[in-house]
Amino acid sequence: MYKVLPKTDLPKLIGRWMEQATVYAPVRQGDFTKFEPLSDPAQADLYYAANTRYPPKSLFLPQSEVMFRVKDGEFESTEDEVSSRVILGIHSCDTRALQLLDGVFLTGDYQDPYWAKKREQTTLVVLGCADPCETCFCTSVGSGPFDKRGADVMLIDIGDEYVADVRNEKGQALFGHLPDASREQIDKSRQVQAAAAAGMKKPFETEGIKDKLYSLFDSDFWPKIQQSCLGCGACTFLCPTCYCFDIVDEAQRNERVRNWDTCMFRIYSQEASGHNPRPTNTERVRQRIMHKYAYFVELYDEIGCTGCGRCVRYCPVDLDIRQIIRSAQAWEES
Amino acid sequence: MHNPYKPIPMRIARTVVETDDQSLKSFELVFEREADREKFFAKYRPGQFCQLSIFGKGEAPFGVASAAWEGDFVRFTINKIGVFTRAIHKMKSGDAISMRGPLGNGFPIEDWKGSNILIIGGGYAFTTLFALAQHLLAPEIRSQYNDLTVIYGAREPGLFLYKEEIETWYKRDDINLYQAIDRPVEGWSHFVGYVPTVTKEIAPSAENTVSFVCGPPVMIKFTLPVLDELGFPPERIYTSLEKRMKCGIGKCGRCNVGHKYICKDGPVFTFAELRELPADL
Amino acid sequence: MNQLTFAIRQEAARILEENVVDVVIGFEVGTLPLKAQPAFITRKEEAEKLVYNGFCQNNLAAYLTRRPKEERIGIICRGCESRAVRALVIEHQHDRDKLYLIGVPCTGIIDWRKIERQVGENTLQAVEEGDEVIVTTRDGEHRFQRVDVLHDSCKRCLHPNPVGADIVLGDPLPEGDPERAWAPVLEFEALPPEERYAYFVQEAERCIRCYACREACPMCYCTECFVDYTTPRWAESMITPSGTQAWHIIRAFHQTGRCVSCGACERACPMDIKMTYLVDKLSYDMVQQYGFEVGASDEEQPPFAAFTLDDRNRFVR
Amino acid sequence: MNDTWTPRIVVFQCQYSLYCEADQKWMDTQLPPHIKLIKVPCTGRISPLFVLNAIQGGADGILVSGCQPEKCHFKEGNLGARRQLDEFRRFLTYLGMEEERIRFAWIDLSERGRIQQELADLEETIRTIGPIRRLVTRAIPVGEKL
Repeated sequence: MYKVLPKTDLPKLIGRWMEQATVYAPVRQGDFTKFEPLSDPAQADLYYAANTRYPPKSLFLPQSEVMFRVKDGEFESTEDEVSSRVILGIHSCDTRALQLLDGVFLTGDYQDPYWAKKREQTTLVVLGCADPCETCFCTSVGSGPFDKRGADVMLIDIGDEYVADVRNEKGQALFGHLPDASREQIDKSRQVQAAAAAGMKKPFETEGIKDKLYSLFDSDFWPKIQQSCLGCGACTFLCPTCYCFDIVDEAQRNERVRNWDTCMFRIYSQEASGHNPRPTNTERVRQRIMHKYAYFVELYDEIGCTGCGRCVRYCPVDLDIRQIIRSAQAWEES
Repeated sequence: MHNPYKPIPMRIARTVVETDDQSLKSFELVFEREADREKFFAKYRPGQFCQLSIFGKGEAPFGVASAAWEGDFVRFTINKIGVFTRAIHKMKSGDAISMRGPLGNGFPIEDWKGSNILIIGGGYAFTTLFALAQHLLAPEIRSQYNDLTVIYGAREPGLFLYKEEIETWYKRDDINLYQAIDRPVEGWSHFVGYVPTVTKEIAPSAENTVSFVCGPPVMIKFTLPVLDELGFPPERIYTSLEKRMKCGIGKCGRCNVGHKYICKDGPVFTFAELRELPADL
Repeated sequence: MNQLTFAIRQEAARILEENVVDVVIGFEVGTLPLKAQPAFITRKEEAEKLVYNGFCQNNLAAYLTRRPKEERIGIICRGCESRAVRALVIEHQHDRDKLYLIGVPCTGIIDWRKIERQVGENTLQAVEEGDEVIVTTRDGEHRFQRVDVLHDSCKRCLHPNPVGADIVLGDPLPEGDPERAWAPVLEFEALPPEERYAYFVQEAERCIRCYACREACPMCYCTECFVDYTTPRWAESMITPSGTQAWHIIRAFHQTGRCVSCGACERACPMDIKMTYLVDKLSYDMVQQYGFEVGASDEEQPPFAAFTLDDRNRFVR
Repeated sequence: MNDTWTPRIVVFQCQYSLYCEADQKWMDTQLPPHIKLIKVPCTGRISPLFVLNAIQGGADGILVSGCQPEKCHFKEGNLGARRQLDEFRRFLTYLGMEEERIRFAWIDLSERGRIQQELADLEETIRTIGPIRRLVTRAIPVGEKL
């Protein structure tokens, strides 16, 4: 169902949502934007060019999250401490990432209640990318700037209005009262979508990437490409699909918390005995790339990367994942 | 929604110093709540592990070292090595502790009814194998399997675990037990030699036999060729893996080998399965 | 190609061919127009990949403690890198005999953030032309005066010329002006305490504890960092004010008398956190208190390692 | 300033720094509850992290008690400590802390009773500048023991 929303009416609409839910949107902070709860609809900055610096996965898997408050040995869990939320202006890549992570957190014998509760309580109003960045490569990893998977509503900017593609009941609750979009408006929105995807480059081929990476597991490829990697966690912490976490007891706070963790750190896999299965940067870089482009594919039949380009832009040494995949595909054992 | 990260309250009922060097202690934990006990034993099978936690010292995974029929307790044998283990070594019976589990797949022993069972263990990796042997020795279970053979090596006599229980095995005729130490020691009447050598010497038949092998990496490395020689296909050799773990339920991403997670898809794998995975251990 | 790039390639090819070194660490063209990539050249033919320009934003000395111990390394050294090498040698982290320093007087590193702040985030091409930087984006060409887009640390640079190099390519540059170098510290110090604290809080708050600052720093080489200790835990593990402030305070403090003021930490930070104002204060104090400057000599130990009984009268009470 | 407020003080004391037995005994047994004593083998053991932890946790004042330069039990542990802690105080001051919150007492053989005097002086100073407001990040409520 397609609805139409004049841009000038957006603040009013946000105000309406704010009566019933916490509304998150990109808010400008100095030189970049970050998803924050709005106190005023005017704070929402939907024209952010590149993706928000800090990935919105943090709204579902906070970087530091209290899991339990501990009193006299009793563990009181906190997963229910979340109420209704709307996330406005999240891009397709970040939305897609949430969907991929549902595979991790919501399938199998165990479900993560913290993730589940937040997903359940949240409506995603996705803003399609009319103007993807130079570092974006969503179309190369099976997605696109207007990928609607995971969206409750997809907004398409057609100039003075947004066409809202309302995907389900959750979206209906927010947009149902708006007038339907006209045939012409819908056509225009289709043109915008096609043009955006068409303008994007394809930095690498994903055909056969899983098997190629498996074949390179013990190859000289990894020692070679890892040389410039400093082993920091910038790529993984900014990544919308990296989800590894550590569970820590903060005794002074009486809390058991989980913090984002990263396979790029030596201590991530360091065992108490002193043994480390990934003792050098080579194994750690290999793990990061293979998790996304081989293991994830093996498990969920999807690449575990959504092409948001954050790791490309903010790697301190310009170790570009696009280049790594490209080199892997081209690598011939000497 | 069930919260799989939430531990249940337990109490230490008994502690046993297992080895002469005091580095290994067994802890028998009992349930504070009847419902937890029922839930645990409805799910538990040998080879599974639990996450024990002491708030402030964190959580750590340990294989269960007891069979259900032994009593209403869960036994863990713990080496004093890190933050958590040092803390638990200081605890006494009556102390409270938290636990999550049972976790992991465990040994798929039901799949091998009617077979001979060969258990090979070395050092303190014998814990879950002990649970397996004990499980098989339960009267109603023992009859479902054929021969039961246990080869168990340790550096020296004082480093064997569960000495009392194991002593009773010698008196039974439904279990063949071979204990071995690395170097001769006065008064030692059993085998002397490394586990692979002893295995070769004993040469258990591979015919209709499934084996479970746990021990230090170097023992595994040299035992596998022996088993191969004896005719064990990799599909019939099980082992249990360890890696650093946090969540224990396949979410935190830490313990993967290739696309498999040791906590959720393991810790028990056959060598046929491991051969398919990248060498990331 | 600029002349320095040409000279660097020649020298790199020569020392590889003559088996003076096993590897040359330099820069090659990056995938992003405003950043060069660190490059590790092991064969003479590959020396053609090397480039040198204002987009070479990393401190290459950070790689020295990461390479195999037995390796003989040729390394492109600007002022800051050469001082880091000296400090590492003094701290016994590297054997000077295994290093071949290709010195390059440095005119400063171009701060890509300053450029993208003005032209947006879709840079297609960037080149230096004399004192200008010409950046092409989707919406056209933008010209900047080089001096306007230099990284702040480079604007304050005291010693652009390499020290103790085996060969110096390019002409020496005038030394920096101490007054200009320390001005930000003095200005910050002159602010009321609540403003100073507010600034610190506001910067530390953005920290995501990825430790890019630590990894990019040539002098952060501990095998186990204080934040990684768990027995006992020294700093809160979370991204709470307690955790991030402790990180920024102690990280900086561990650099006292060791920081080479290259600004690599700040350039590496994915969250644009200002942090050189922290270590610069400590460096300033080391000059004031002990007359010590990192890299000034190839023997002198940093002040925290060089205490003597002469300190007797140094502190009141 | 609220009269009911009592500053919380942390003392890092080198175990050798008090030559007078009575002083040491007073420290070990008579300290009022708002003063927390942390004994260390030498001032050289006092990592700036200890000081920061105390400040972050809400200590209003910190006293470091160590030996005179020539008198270190470990020869020169205190020399390193003096350089580091002196600079660390300067650094925290740079970040907005009041310098007076950290005080050093390098105590000599003959200085019986000096530690009590130093503590009293520090407490008085802290009372005039008030509770710590900056760099306190871990909420240990006022009134509760550190």
